Amino acid sequence: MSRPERLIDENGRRVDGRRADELRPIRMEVGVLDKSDGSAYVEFGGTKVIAAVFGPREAHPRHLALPDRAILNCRYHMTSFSVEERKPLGMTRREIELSKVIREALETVAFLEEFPRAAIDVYVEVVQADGGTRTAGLTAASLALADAGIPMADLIAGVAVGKVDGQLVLDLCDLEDKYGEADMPVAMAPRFNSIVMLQLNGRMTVEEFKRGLALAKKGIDEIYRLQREALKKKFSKISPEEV
Amino acid sequence: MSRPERLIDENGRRVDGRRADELRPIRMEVGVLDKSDGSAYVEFGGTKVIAAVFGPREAHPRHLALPDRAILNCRYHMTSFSVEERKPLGMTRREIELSKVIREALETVAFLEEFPRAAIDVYVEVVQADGGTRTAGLTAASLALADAGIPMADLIAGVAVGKVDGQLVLDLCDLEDKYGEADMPVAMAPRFNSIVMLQLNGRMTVEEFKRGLALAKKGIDEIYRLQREALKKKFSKISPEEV
Amino acid sequence: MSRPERLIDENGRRVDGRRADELRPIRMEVGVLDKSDGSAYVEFGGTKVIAAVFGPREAHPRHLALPDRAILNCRYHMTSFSVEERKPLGMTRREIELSKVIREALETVAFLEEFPRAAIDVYVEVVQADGGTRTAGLTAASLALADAGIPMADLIAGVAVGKVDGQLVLDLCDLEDKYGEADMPVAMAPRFNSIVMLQLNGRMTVEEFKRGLALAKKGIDEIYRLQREALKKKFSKISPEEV
Amino acid sequence: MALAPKKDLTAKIMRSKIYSLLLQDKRIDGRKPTDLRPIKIETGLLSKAEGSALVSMGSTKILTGIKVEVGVPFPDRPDEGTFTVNAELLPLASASFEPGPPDERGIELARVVDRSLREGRVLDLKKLCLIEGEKVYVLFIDIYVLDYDGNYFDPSLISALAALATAKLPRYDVVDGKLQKTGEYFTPEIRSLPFTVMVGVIGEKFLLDPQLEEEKVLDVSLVMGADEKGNITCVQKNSPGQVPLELMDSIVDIVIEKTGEIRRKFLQEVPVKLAESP
Amino acid sequence: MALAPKKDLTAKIMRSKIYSLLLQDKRIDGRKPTDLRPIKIETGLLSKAEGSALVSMGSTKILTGIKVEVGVPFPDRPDEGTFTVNAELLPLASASFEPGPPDERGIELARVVDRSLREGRVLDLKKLCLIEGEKVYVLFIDIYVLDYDGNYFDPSLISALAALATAKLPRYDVVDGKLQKTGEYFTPEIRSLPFTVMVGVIGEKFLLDPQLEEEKVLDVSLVMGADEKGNITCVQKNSPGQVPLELMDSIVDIVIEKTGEIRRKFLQEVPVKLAESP
Amino acid sequence: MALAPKKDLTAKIMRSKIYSLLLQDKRIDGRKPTDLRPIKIETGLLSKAEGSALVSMGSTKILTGIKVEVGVPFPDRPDEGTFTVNAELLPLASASFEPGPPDERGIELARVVDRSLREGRVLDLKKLCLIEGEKVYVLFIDIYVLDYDGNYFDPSLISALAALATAKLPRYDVVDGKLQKTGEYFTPEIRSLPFTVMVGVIGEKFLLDPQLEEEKVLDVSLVMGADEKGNITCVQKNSPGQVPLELMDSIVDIVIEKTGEIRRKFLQEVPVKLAESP
Repeated sequence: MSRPERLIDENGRRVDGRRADELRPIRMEVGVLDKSDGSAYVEFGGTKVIAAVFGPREAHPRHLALPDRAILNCRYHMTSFSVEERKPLGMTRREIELSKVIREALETVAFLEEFPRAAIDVYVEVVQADGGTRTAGLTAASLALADAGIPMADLIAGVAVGKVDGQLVLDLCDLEDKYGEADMPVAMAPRFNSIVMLQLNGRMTVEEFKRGLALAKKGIDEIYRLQREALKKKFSKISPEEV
Repeated sequence: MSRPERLIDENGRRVDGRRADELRPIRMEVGVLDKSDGSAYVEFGGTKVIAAVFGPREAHPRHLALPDRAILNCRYHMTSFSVEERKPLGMTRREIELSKVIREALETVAFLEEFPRAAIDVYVEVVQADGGTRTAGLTAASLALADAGIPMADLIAGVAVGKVDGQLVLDLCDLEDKYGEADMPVAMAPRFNSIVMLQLNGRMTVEEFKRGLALAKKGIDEIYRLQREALKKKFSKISPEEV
Repeated sequence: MSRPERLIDENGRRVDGRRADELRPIRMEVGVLDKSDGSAYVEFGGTKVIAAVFGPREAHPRHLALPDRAILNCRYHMTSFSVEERKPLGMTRREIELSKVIREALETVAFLEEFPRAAIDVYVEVVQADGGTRTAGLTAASLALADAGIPMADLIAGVAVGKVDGQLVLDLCDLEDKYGEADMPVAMAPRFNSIVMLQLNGRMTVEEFKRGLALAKKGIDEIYRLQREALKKKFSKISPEEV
Repeated sequence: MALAPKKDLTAKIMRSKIYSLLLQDKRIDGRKPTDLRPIKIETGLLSKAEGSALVSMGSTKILTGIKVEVGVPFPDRPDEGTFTVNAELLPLASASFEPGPPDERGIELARVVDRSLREGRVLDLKKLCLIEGEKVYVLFIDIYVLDYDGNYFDPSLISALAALATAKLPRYDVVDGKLQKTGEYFTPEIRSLPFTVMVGVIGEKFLLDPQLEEEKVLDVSLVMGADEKGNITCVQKNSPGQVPLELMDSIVDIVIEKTGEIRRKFLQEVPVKLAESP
Repeated sequence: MALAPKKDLTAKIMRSKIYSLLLQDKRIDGRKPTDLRPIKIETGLLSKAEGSALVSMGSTKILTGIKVEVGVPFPDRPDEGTFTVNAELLPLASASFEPGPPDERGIELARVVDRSLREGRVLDLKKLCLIEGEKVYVLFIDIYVLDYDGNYFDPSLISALAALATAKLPRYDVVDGKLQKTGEYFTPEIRSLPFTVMVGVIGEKFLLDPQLEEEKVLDVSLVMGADEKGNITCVQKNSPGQVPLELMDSIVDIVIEKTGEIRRKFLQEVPVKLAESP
Repeated sequence: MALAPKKDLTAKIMRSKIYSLLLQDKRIDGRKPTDLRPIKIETGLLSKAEGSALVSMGSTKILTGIKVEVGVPFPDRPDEGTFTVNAELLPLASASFEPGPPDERGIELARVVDRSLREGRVLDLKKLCLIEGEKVYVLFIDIYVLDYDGNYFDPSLISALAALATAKLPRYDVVDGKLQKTGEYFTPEIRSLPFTVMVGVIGEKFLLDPQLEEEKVLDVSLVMGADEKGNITCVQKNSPGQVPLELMDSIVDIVIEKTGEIRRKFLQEVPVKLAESP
């Protein structure tokens, strides 16, 4: 994967033909796995992630249990073949950091107080990485939590905004992430108009940063709509007799 | 150790002079260690293994204990100098797999229900590896369990059969294992006429496989006889006053 | 750092100008850290160490707790840049061994029986290593224990003696340690006239060994005096109102 | 250290139910004892892997990807490429899988698949040599269990074979002793298609391809495999318990039959031309 | 595996106390909400490290050392030196830090500092190349938290920059393709001085540079950084909780102001001549 | 992290029994305080190890094996072979040993033996050089504790020395800068035979070579060693507790005497010709 001469052409089109504020084709499906309590598959262009949730279950070892709420564990992990160069087995430092920021985003909306002494496990598996894996992963994880029936104050939707050839763009792909000037993953709880994940890789002016947040918000509103649709689709599949 | 021109000569003799269905010289001794609850030393030609048993003891950490029976832990391990190329310290993937199959064989005959909430530890140490270490190790481990006074439905005896220069042979040595076409470790509980360990490394026809099992059975009957002799020898050493 | 032609010159002076029985400039300060229960900084020439103590606290996991006394944990650790060649992250075998001998020295004087079921954690961090880090570390650790208010039968003072160009010297620096014939770290509980740490790296005659212990004792008496001064200085800072 | 797994107490009731059905040649999901679950094979789903396959066998789902690098051969096989097999029982596949490095089950799975590929001589490793003694293709065959409803062995091997059979390896030219990508790709030749069937024994009866509820109550299980010539290429007793010796003949025969059934399915779904077998 | 940390129960009382003070523009230690704690910077304390700095921000103390080796460049950057950042939350700094390999907090700290240095383009890595494609300077920037009274982010970055700005790297001559030390030393050019400020949010209020008692009761916190040109060089939401979107504008503005304040302090204390920025 | 071991409560009764006997110059197994247990040395038992020895001291049994490889020398010692010592306290030796990587006890044992061999200058490492700066013999001396009835130090060193003294190293010819095995073997020259004696102190009394029941109740213990010239080659206080300074003179003297006794036994059992000492 080498750097194209230009990341945005004379018509304002990006390497994959998108406009600056355009999301990639998004696919979401809830309940894709059988043996977890909740699961979801999310695709943002070439980025493909699966998330699964187990619990609430008894927390063990016992001394980790909290008297007033559930603990939420989270692992963000990539398959070895999800990236250009084979990722070594085991957790990289990057995966450990992203597990932390994803967990901290999810804790924000899940009603953990409803399950004292319990644990909830969230697993995000990146099957293919083409930019924005942590935001796609978080988007999938929040669907999986909903699928598992964990009560939540809101869904979480996330997307990366970036700066590419001096221009702000929405939903970076891998090429833009690698050769662009900045990558800023943003996730929000739309109902609260609040940020639940925010990181920056690169540099932006203050003005770009502020516009970037607004651009992210635009994408997030659309993703949020798709999430609710995907959930509806899942639950409409369940016939009345089953309920 | 390079490949000999032929693994079986014109008289049907193998690299160490044996006939196809002949075991190597076998030595067994029960109670060779002082500080374990049971132990045994087993030699099949150049293959030398020691096994030791500790327990039943209280299982810890507690949450691993089972209400209705003892857990049986097993570690198969090789010394660094037991093989041609120095084995790195720590457990290899092969050692972890063999620990599992040996444990699953032993669980089959030990009356674990007699010791609820307890743990029994079995350690197999390969001092020198010359083919058939897992079957020799399992043979030794079952003697060590008996020596430790763990009640057992039967002893376990094991031996490898293999295919070498197109011919089935009993009790493979290292050279035959390395340059032969197949290595099939087999262990049985002779009293039940049942298989408790079975693996295959290589290829065999269906007919060879069936004949191989019969050949293994022949060797196992002899090994089983030697096991009982070794146990008798150990316990006859204890003078009546001690009992 | 290459070997100087001579480690002791014609006037009996060492590479840093000291006489054979002379300590390096020593600096001690008690209570240098805010968030630990006790701490101390000790400098022997270029050797700089910090020690901190936490506890007594509840021991966990619970099954490690002792019914009749506190357990004392100890970690001796070096920063990556404390030595000539960058020390890899993680504990080396040397650090693990020294953690053991330092802990065993401290256990000797701390009244652990006063805190049944508790744990006390001692951390020694070598910031710069210029010879005698374990004895400086132990000297600092005993000050930190005192600072934490752990009752002790005595302070512990330590220093290395060595053999350099055939001569016994006190308080080895790095160059002498590396190119000398022997390095013998010694620590004592002066009030009991007893040895609490003793190791040898190198060779000595019996007579040198005996003289070496006496030389160490001489240095230790001076270090012990400085320790008590440092403690006094710390506690004199606390105004009567605070007490 | 191998640790004996807990036996579910409620399993006893389920065992007697499954056994009673088995006496009537029935199973809890309507299958006959020797029926396999439906197999689905999808290949080429991923673009960053040189080969990939998603295989499901009932609800059990396996994703295998292959990454290719150029590396050095083993000293005793200077003219052969190499491959390694890893397997991860992902925690999202089952509450019984823990995050962390592969435990004994994951290692056993990887090694059983590895032996099947290696002893089944699936690949002509000599064709994966670039410069003898110096540069060879190194294949990483990484298996991920995504959803675990019993028997991860058989679909793992199917997915490894499907990923291999559809992999695209970059071609290299040797120019002045150095390697240069030509921009072209080739698919490794498959010389043999060994498959396995997991056999579960309850009492004196056996069933094939257990789903999870069955797997939990088996007295003992075996994984056995065979190639298109009827060679046994894999045997692994993979659980505690005793296999009555007198059952082995009929087990072997059904394994030959059922691996043939899997092979026909595989050849229908995966575009593979079997090379001449060694 | 990221594990949700316990929430101290007594924290609730402290939270309401801190929040009440904040409503009056006050804090428990007498600071204004946007006041930073006093910063002390000492450099060159250690002789075996090629660079070192001890930085305190209130009672939080950070020691950073730099070791330099000669190594090989990354294949895709053959003409650039490399650096890595590690951070250890030493157990002597806090009862909440455990001995052992860095946990998620230590890794996050290292990666946040690494990104600040890398994306802030602090070093001209091309000037750390010795022989293109073969030999480059490799810098190990190792951060140790010695005493933890809240906010280890800001002083860690300050200490990394101070250690870099005062480091002495050995010069080499290339003789017949081999490296020989000349016996001289040089200080790497610093092209940019990005700093961070940790922002804590309680309710609709925020405060800067929380000390530990404050940090424990924050609703949420952010680490944000900027360079001398007003570029945002670091953003990391580093705790659970929601940041109201409408707070972001004023947070960004105060971060620009306060990183400027840190920069002035830094330039007073540390002898650094800023090279022309890229 | 070094963890304080538990003290057996019933130990107190045993301690007073052992101490009372000691006051009468007696021990629980009939030995005098300065008696060692019987030592048995068997060498050359294993064929895949280049050297091996099984040593028992009472019921404590140690197996040491040596593997030899060709490797590169340390940069600062280009003309010397290298060796490393590892020790594993195998779990089959004692219920108090856990499976897993060596804990602090195993590491201490390895390092004490390593120092004895290294500082005792047992091997002439220059004779283990093949091509200066490039190829040297690399010896792995791996010690396994098989049965632990107290004092694993002394028999471990004996077994390491016996394995070294009877090892067979392959000879190499250097042909065109490459190594070729000649098919011949040689035994490394032994220049010195340092041995150790473990000393246990109870009250103001001491005993040598404690068996396990004694070891558990000692106030403190030391491992001390000496070579044939009366040099002290090893000192390691290896347990908690205080050694009264006034005991040291008599301890040193008995250590010189008893290591001599071990040396005579060793020279009887092991065919070793001491080379001229350095």
